[in-house]
Amino acid sequence: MQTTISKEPLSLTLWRRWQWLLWLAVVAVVYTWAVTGLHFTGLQESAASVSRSIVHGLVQPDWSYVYNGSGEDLVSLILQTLAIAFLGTFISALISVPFAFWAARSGKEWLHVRSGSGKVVLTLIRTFPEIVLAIMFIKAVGPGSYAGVLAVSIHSIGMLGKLFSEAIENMDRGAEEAITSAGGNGAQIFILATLPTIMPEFISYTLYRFEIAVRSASILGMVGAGGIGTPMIFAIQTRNWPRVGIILLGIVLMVLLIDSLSEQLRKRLI
Amino acid sequence: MEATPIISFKNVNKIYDNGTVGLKDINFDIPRGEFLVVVGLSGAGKSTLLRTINRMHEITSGEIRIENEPISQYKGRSLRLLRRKIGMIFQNFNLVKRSSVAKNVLAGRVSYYPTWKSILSLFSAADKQKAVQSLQRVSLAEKLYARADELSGGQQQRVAIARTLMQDPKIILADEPIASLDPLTTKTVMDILKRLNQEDGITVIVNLHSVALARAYADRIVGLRAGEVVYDEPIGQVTEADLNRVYQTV
Amino acid sequence: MEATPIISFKNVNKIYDNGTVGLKDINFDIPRGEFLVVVGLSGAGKSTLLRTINRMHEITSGEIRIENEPISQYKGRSLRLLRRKIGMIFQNFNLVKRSSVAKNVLAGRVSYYPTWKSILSLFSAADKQKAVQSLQRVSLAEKLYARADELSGGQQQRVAIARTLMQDPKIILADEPIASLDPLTTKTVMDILKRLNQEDGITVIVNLHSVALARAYADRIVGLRAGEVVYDEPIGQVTEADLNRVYQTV
Amino acid sequence: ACGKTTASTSGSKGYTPKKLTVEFVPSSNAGTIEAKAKPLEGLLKKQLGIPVTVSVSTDYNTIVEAMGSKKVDVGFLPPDAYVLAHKQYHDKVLLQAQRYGVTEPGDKPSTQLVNYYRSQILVRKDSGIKSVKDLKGKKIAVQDTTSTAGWIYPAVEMLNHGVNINKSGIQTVTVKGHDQGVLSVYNKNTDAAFVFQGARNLVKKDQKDIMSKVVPIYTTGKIPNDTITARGDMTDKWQKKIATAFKQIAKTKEGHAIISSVYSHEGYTDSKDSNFDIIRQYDKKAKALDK
Amino acid sequence: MTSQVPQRPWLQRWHVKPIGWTLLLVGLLIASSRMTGVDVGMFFSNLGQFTDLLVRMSRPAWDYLPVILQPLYETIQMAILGTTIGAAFAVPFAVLAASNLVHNRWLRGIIRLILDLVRTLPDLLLAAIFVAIFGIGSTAGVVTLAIFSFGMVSKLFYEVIETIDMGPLEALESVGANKLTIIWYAVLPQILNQFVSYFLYTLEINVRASTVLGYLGAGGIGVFLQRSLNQFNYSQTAVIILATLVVVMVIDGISNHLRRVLL
Ligand SMILES: Nc1ncnc2c1ncn2[C@@H]1O[C@H](COP(=O)(O)OP(=O)(O)OP(=O)(O)O)[C@@H](O)[C@H]1O
Ligand SMILES: Nc1ncnc2c1ncn2[C@@H]1O[C@H](COP(=O)(O)OP(=O)(O)OP(=O)(O)O)[C@@H](O)[C@H]1O
Ligand SMILES: [Mg+2]
Ligand SMILES: [Mg+2]
Repeated sequence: MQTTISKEPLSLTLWRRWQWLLWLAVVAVVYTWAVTGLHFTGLQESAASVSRSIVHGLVQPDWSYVYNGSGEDLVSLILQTLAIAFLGTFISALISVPFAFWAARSGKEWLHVRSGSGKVVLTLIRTFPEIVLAIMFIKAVGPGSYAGVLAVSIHSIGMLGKLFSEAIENMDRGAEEAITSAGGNGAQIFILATLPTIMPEFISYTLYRFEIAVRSASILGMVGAGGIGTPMIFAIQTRNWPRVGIILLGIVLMVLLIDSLSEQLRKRLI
Repeated sequence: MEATPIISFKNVNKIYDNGTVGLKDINFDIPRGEFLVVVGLSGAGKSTLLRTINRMHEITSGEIRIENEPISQYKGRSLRLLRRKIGMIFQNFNLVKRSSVAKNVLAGRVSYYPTWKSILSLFSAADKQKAVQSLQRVSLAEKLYARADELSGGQQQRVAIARTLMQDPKIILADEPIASLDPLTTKTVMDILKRLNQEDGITVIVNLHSVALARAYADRIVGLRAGEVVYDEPIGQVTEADLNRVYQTV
Repeated sequence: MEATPIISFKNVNKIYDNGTVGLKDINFDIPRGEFLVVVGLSGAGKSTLLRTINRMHEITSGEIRIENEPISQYKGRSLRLLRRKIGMIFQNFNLVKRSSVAKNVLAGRVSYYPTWKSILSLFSAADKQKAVQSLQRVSLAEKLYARADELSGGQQQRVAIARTLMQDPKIILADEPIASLDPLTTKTVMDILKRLNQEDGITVIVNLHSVALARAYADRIVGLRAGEVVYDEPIGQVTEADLNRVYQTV
Repeated sequence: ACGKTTASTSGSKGYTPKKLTVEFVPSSNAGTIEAKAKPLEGLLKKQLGIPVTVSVSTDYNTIVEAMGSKKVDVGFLPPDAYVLAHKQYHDKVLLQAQRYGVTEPGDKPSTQLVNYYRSQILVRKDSGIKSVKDLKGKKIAVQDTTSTAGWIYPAVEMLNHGVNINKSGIQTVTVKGHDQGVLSVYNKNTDAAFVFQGARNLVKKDQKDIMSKVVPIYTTGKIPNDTITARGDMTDKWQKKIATAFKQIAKTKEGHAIISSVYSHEGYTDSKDSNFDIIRQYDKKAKALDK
Repeated sequence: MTSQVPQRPWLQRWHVKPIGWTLLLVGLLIASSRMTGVDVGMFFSNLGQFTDLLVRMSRPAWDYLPVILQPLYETIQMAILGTTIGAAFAVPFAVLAASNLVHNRWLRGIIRLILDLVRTLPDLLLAAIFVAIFGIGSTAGVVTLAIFSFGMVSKLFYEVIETIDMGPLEALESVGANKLTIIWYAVLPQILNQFVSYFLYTLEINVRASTVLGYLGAGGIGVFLQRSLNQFNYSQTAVIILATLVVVMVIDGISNHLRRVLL
């Protein structure tokens, strides 16, 4: 049993070891930069009493806010938030499909110009702050939840388009090949093979995005684009912790409910 | 019958974009109605060979003729008509898993319909009838309304064959149609292919790993190694030693 | 040698949680040093049988004894020690694809080390030596530092065998180790198993689909159907007709 | 849903609302605010006889932009926002809010209604800082540079006292919200803070001893209170009508209760654009601070 | 040729399910359009107003760039630290929440409940609370991002763990290895590259989130975004957005590259 191993794989390991160290060095530099660059504030002298009043407020929520028939209570605003997220995500899912095919890399194209440009556009949409979008839409349609719907539907394209395009890139091309080899044309391939194959993933990603939209629809409230966000910000700014508590409770319940519902849906549809 | 071969390869070469040689100077004819088995190690170029026949892959040089027409000139509609007469069966079935068996089988018929009709699934009653018959030929009519992902591997492969039958193909290409099937199902699938070959006179070309199966079903065996034909004999003259040549590692 | 069997099944039944009968009243002994092949249709219970031997599956009733000890009593550390002496080879190799061959092979030795040592990869020089030797036995030493997913199927299966060898097993269980390998690689793998059986006296139990292979390598063939032993003969007495019984559909 | 606002605008005759949209942003010196719109909707509707929608935002940019695009007819704007809105879209101030004045010590409300507020420089009582001059080389919590009470007024008046906040070795820390300014002094994170007069009340619930520990050393001149501003193209008749409506509301018992509890407005008084020239002057001086 | 053709099931013949789903969807769409006052015509008739801001942003004030570099760095630094801390805490929780590794349903259930609760907390609220506790500045931002990342990453992580190939685990189990060794040898190598890519994905989200967090005083580029909006200085807004875009694209690029390298 002779046990010499050829030199070549050994030298390869050496390079790998160096490479590893290099990465480690890069990571170390990045973290050093991150830690030393920030000025940390420690716990405040007031932290204890502030925390105490926050906790106190959170455990004694302002129940009177739950429902009072004025249309500006927790229940109505949460429903409004849901409606904004639902419509916004739905519209976004529709618009995202062409974007996704634009940005999906396919083997054939030249230098990935098409998919590359699609990806940049999607990134730009994702990076465009929701708040600025909301302002733009408020300018167009006035303050209120309609502007919120539009802001959510445009903003979500960034993420949905990206997820969709990745799904397209990774999808099993088998069914498409089968229709091609049966003599189908482009539209037939798309409708009979591509769409049915990709649909479950599209739906699943849309539900996922809906969950996120529900959670972040509160941001829109900051600029008056509707939903539970406005009262939340006001309550925080005036340190009305019992009010914050009940709103938080409402959001938590809503999101948990949505999560479990969409989990069920996902199982049912896929 | 000997008159003109249904498929003929002339100096065919295929080099992939990354430089891999897929096929190297392939020259042979396939007469109408033959049951040809292609054997070879993994990576030998079997799939490549099959896929050049219906232009799923383009060749780099040389010429492939089907029914005496060079296929490289086809485009668009005429290419689709070419593909229509060549059925293809895949190792992993390539069904739309979430659609019903009926829908999958009818999909084989799309090239006979204008786009809008096929997209709206407006298939004629006659074709629906034909779908049932195709499924009956593979003994699977009772699964007509089942979803494709509810079927076992062997059943899925039979659905794929039924889909191919919908095309009324003159040629069937089968790329390792029985890998990952158990011996019993393997036999069923190979028997169906043999029957199509004998009863309907369809020319069948099958890629196989198993030499035993090749000997049991083929009229003729072609061996590939590294993209080259290293062996080409009618079944009567096949010997163990010859086949081992195919399986030599390079 | 005939004294006590290394493995013995007594009235073993296995019913899965969902009610599927996996094994039904299994009774047989496996003498030390045997090369046993289990054949049967898909779903017959071959995998289930194999996996009860190293307690990857629990049986519902009956008793399995290894070296005359009932295995149902083992727990925790003693169970791990039992498993250490039983090597298992899987159809799909079960390598960690993204780790190196060396790491995969050494993983076979972990049960000889305390946790912290194995996590820090502090293997002794002797064991590293042993890993190289194990790879040499499957003619793969040159791939020591390759990543597992860079290897071909047959090479991966050989790595899996080398990993098993690291355990110094007394028994090797192989669950369809050659499905989806080409004929040449199949032969390599089966030959290695046979050599381990003959040179090291390891008891080998292999599940196979192919009757031809079973006849070529086995000392004895056991046929399963629907969880029951329908056939159990030493290799000398195997007939075609018998085997067909195994492959009858129910 | 907001009516045909664009259709009814015709030339110099001006815009006559068929349906009024009002948007509200809380002023920075309000102690309590609620995100409530409906009560005011009812009150205004009764006064004006046309449908009214009221919405709330925490950010005045949206109101100004929406007024610019004629999607909002009337906005509650803080003074600095009004100045910008006037400059960009020629929006017109109708009224200014009135609140009770603030008296020291202890930031107690006075009995007098005023249409201005002031800004303060707060320090810890035990810090030894007694005057603006002592602030040299110290650390000051300020609001964003667009904030009237939290930056512009105190910074400009400090310069009037000979201390340039950008040059005298002073370190500024931008904080968010006047409550944070108060707390940062209380917690000794900063030596001083610019806040509106009365900001200590914000944290009184959380820090009972705030009034005794943190004290003002300087109080600025008058800053005009929040405005009620109308679109520039609205007819004079309607401008008057709306102004009267708000004043009426503030006088009724029910109306007063609402505007006081929701917006912490106690009444409204007429206003004109020149009231805000003072803000424009301060803005100009504040810009010059950097140079 | 005589095998039986089945009857089409009743549900399928009348397309009950698709029609039911469609009706439900349309119903929800109508209800929520009512509630939010959607008016398609108005949007298109006011498209000019919508693009007005885009036009004003189309001339970025490049001289503003030096001003925002420092806060941009701060944003990146906060995002890096917040994501790292969050992800580090997420790993053990993810392992405990994965159904293929932990068979104790109670333990798993409790861990998942905690993770779900954390995930529901809006980042705005977290930021506000931590600003109240830590005061204005990076600490509040880092802690907010850490908790936010923890909630998000832990779920992504345990979902990845649940999809790993169980084969190698079985192989190690059959070798006689204990739990920790199995996780180290068979689980970690399989999920490492997905972990890295989810980490970077979260980092990217955090960089974007800080444009909002700045509104509440959690530091970073958001402060400047709000300032530019408050001054109606959209050419500065444009610079901020473009600078953030560059950062996001760099992270995206690194992520794509690493995924390819680690694959
Ligand atoms: N799209 C491609 N791009 C580059 N090289 C390819 C491509 N497809 C196949 N190859 C290479 O071409 C050669 C022939 O591949 P082919 O798939 O025809 O082999 P095969 O005989 O079908 O093997 P198997 O039995 O594994 O299916 C192989 O070396 C393969 O790696
Ligand atoms: N975890 C499980 N739960 C329930 N039923 C199972 C489970 N595993 C296997 N079965 C069922 O038990 C029976 C025996 O399965 P087993 O995997 O042992 O078959 P096999 O002979 O190995 O088949 P194959 O050749 O397909 O691997 C089958 O009917 C199978 O569906
Ligand atoms: Mg192939
Ligand atoms: Mg099995």
